[in-house]
Amino acid sequence: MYQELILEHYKHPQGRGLREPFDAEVHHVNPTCGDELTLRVKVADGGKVLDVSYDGQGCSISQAAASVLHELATGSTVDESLSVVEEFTRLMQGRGQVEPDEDVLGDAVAFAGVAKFPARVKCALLAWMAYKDALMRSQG
Amino acid sequence: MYQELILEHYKHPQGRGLREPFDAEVHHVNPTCGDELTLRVKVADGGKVLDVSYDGQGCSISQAAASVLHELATGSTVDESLSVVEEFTRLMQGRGQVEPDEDVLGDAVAFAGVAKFPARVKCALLAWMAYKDALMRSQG
Amino acid sequence: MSAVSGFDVERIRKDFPVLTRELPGGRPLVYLDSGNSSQKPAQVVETMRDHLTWHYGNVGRALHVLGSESTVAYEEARDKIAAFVGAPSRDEIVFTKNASEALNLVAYAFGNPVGEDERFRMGPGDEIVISEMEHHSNIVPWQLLAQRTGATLRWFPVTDEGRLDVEGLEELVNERTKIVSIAHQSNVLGTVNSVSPILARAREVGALMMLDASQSVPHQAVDVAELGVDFVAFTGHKMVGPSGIGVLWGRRELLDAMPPFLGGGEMIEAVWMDHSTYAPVPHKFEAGTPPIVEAIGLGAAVDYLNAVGMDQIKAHEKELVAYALEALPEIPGLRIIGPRTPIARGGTISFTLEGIHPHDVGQILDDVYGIAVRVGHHCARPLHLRFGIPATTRASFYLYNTTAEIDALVRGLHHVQKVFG
Amino acid sequence: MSAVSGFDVERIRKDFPVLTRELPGGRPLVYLDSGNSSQKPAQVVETMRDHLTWHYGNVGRALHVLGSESTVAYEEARDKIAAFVGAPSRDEIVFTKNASEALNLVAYAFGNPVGEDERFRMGPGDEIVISEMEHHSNIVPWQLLAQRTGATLRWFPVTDEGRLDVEGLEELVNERTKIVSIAHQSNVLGTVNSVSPILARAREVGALMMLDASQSVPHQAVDVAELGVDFVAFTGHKMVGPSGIGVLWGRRELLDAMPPFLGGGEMIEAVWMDHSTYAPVPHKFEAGTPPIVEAIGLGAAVDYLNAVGMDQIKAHEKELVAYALEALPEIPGLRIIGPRTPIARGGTISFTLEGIHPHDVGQILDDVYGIAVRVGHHCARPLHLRFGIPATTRASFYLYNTTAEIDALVRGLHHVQKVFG
Ligand SMILES: Cc1ncc(COP(=O)(O)O)c(C=O)c1O
Ligand SMILES: Cc1ncc(COP(=O)(O)O)c(C=O)c1O
Repeated sequence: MYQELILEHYKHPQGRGLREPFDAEVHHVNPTCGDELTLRVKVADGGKVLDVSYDGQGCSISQAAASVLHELATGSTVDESLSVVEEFTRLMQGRGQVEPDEDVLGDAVAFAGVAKFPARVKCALLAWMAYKDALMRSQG
Repeated sequence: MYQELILEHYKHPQGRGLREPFDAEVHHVNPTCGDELTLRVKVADGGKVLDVSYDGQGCSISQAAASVLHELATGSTVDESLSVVEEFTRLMQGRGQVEPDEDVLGDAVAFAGVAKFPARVKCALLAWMAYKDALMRSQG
Repeated sequence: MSAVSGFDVERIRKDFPVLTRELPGGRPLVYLDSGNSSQKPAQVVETMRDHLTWHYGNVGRALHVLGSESTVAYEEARDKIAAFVGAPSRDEIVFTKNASEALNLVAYAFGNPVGEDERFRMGPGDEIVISEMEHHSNIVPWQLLAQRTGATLRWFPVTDEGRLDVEGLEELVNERTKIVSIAHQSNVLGTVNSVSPILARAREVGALMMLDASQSVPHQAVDVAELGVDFVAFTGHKMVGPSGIGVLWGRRELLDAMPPFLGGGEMIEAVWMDHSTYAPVPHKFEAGTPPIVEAIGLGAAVDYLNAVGMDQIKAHEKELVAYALEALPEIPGLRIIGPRTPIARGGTISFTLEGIHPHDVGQILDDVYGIAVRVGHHCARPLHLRFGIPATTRASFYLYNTTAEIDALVRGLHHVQKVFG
Repeated sequence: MSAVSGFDVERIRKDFPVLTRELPGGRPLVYLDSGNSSQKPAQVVETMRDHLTWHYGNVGRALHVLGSESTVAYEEARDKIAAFVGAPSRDEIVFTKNASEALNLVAYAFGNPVGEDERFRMGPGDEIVISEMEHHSNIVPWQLLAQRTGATLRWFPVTDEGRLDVEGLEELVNERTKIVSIAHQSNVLGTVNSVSPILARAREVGALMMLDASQSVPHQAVDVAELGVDFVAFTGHKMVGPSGIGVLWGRRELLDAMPPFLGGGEMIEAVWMDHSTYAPVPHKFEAGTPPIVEAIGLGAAVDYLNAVGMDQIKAHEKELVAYALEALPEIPGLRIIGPRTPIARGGTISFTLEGIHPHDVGQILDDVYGIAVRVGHHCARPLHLRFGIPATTRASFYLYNTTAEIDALVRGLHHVQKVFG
């Protein structure tokens, strides 16, 4: 399950740290394992995601997922990144039965093995759900 | 399970019919299968059981058990017959695991096969429990 | 051989080893008690054995290979069962230990101070509607509910033909009614109840509706979405599955609104000493370690039934019951309790034999011919009281039964009459 | 080889086929998660398979050979389990689907308008006492009860060493207390709680006392009569038995006084539409078709444990835990949560590794070495909150584990530190 890429992101998280400016900030907690994440988004008028910044604590999966999310979302558009979130969610909730769409997921495909462990799915999804939530608030 | 003896008693019940005189009368019902029995006892001063008379309706097991009870109890003493009741109860509640004491039980040993069917145990016990109850009332 | 195309009862019988069993004294087994509990095909038994031997771990919580294998198999079973009964969402399938628990789970949702939803409030003045043909498992939970809350329990009567008497529907199901719960198919009469008129009336007055489908799901294709009711209960052991597993299907929105029933591990989101939040359905209703291998076994049972085809099974049983409805009345003194035509009824026939107690009928059939039927009130005592009889003898058919077995039953009954004549 | 005389762990391992399993990638299985759920010996699996294949029928109600065989086997299982825990009467053994149901069954007896016994009345002002080291299954049922009745939930704290803090006993258990329910052995700390001082106080104030023995019955000889409490819950799947079966033991006199819990078939004496009378215990609490084959499997599990010897098992586990308590602390940054000496504790060790989340510990152990441990809060979140940690890694031992497996764990943990270092 620990793809090299996951460990890489865990040890060298991309874009970690809370930055200004931002449109919305959210704080998500996974009560099952105590993982916590604070996440901010900054979106340009045209719908381009300018920055996803975050800080938190938890297992390697939740931390690496935040780092991968940062890479995939920053620079893409709100719509594009939401479709990645959707595909990622589908993969995670597929209990290991879903064939991931690599074209959509990019590096995030490394998390496919997590889907077989319900207890870990929430770790992988923590940052992604926080991101979706933050986007909604930034636009609401 | 249908020993010849059981069928014999069912078809030709001994001592059936309610008779006078009596010291106590009881009416017992088995709600599971609708078996009903009215039973009377007459005990002499010395503790000798002078008569056990009964009437009722139900399956062959419950009817035959009443007939066998009549034969065993009438003419014996209260104490003797209660020890037969006790042994019969032990046999019936033994779920087919109890070795019956033929010396004590006499003809009643024919009911041993019933013990494996919890639904039938109550049929076999109906008259015997009624008898015990009636004795208690006659002496109370 | 059955006339239903592609359906080969002899081939099916080979999947059920017990049907080849010789009982003590050399009697072959004639199993006509599937309405009580069905036999299990080797496919189900081997699936369970394989899982217990090689893949077993606790579900949900474990992060290792065995835990993952068990979790995947357990949740796949849920998918299979959801598909089998046409559940709009897999999360609407709650595993219980039997149908009785499923019925109680819903009953305990009412009048429960832990819940807040208006539809589940219950107190004096509120009414619960069941019917006179119910199994005790669809009577006693509602009696207890009425006792806990002060609500009133009411019921549909049954006609002489053994059909639900819906004449008083308008008055019986009214503005005070909170829930209607009836059998989809009677376990005594065989009657298949028509759901839609009752459901329409329940909707009119804003009542919820539950179906006890313990006797229908094993024998015909049931589609919960098509039925349109709110809750459906059924049980694994009657549908070639193992003991220890039952199912509650409920509309997601209602399951969400209900308070939890059993508290414990796995049904929570987070726990503090003084309060808790709960997991989303279905887990909210699955406290503690669930019947893991039993659910997996039920998944295998559903695979098996699907492979044979539910429509084929239904057609086969219809043939059997039509055959039996012709053959049985030829026995003098035999009275069928329930519909005497093979229309809107399943393969369950209860009857009395004049002058002979059902206990004696059943026992002689077993003792002499190895014929397994059920005798007594079949956990439906009020229905028997309604017909003024303490008990009946019941023959119930399933996919593995044959007309030859019905012939054996008829022969057996003749013999019973000789013994007790 | 264990030093316990007559106890041959290698021979025992042969009874558990899964222990020879090679996991994907050629890893051997090192199963250190028996506190979560144990593996099953072939004896249990084959007993279930044989019964399902050749002897299955519904229990209690059937009058035929199969029904009788199932009933006898099911009730024999009850005898075995009664003897196993020293129950004064077999009728005091109630089969449930798991320990959680057993705990809920007792909780639902309180404050239930269907019941009339003074001891089970509950309302505002009454108190329920549990502890901070409880499994969620011994917390949430009491929280829900408090919510339903307005009673107050209170609890024993836990000391830094992971022992029950009974300093406040006199104040905590008082005249308002109706029930005290605590773990016999903690599933996280391994702590075995001393029952008698708490029981003595409960008796003083007239409170009832329940033990959650889910983690003790599998691992030591438990005698309910000797313990002297009122109720004991435990679960089949943790004691080499199948899933889907649990046990409530209760004093006959109390079980008689309690209202029924689940309503339905088999738990009744007689049913009319408007009221019912109930069967004597244990059947009063076994509504519907019980987990028949699961109870029979648990009977086989108890036979198996008896054949090995509970005292031998306890001694073997004591050896293992002493070994592990020596070996584990040598790993830098490893902190044991719970007693650090093998006294009044069972074979369960939970720990943290500095800077590494338990999820990562567990997953690497599994991925690389096939070592199955449990990580998370083990359904005891309040206990973890008490120690200020979100989660721990837990290794739990059983009769089939070896010191070589503990060595493997230590090696694995060193590797984990390398990966995440
Ligand atoms: C201490 C304790 N209590 C209760 C339970 C619940 O048992 P079950 O999951 O079988 O209901 C467990 C195990 O999960 C446990 O360890
Ligand atoms: C119509 C009906 N409802 C409910 C039940 C109860 O099912 P279970 O015994 O699995 O709880 C049965 C069977 O016993 C039944 O026939």
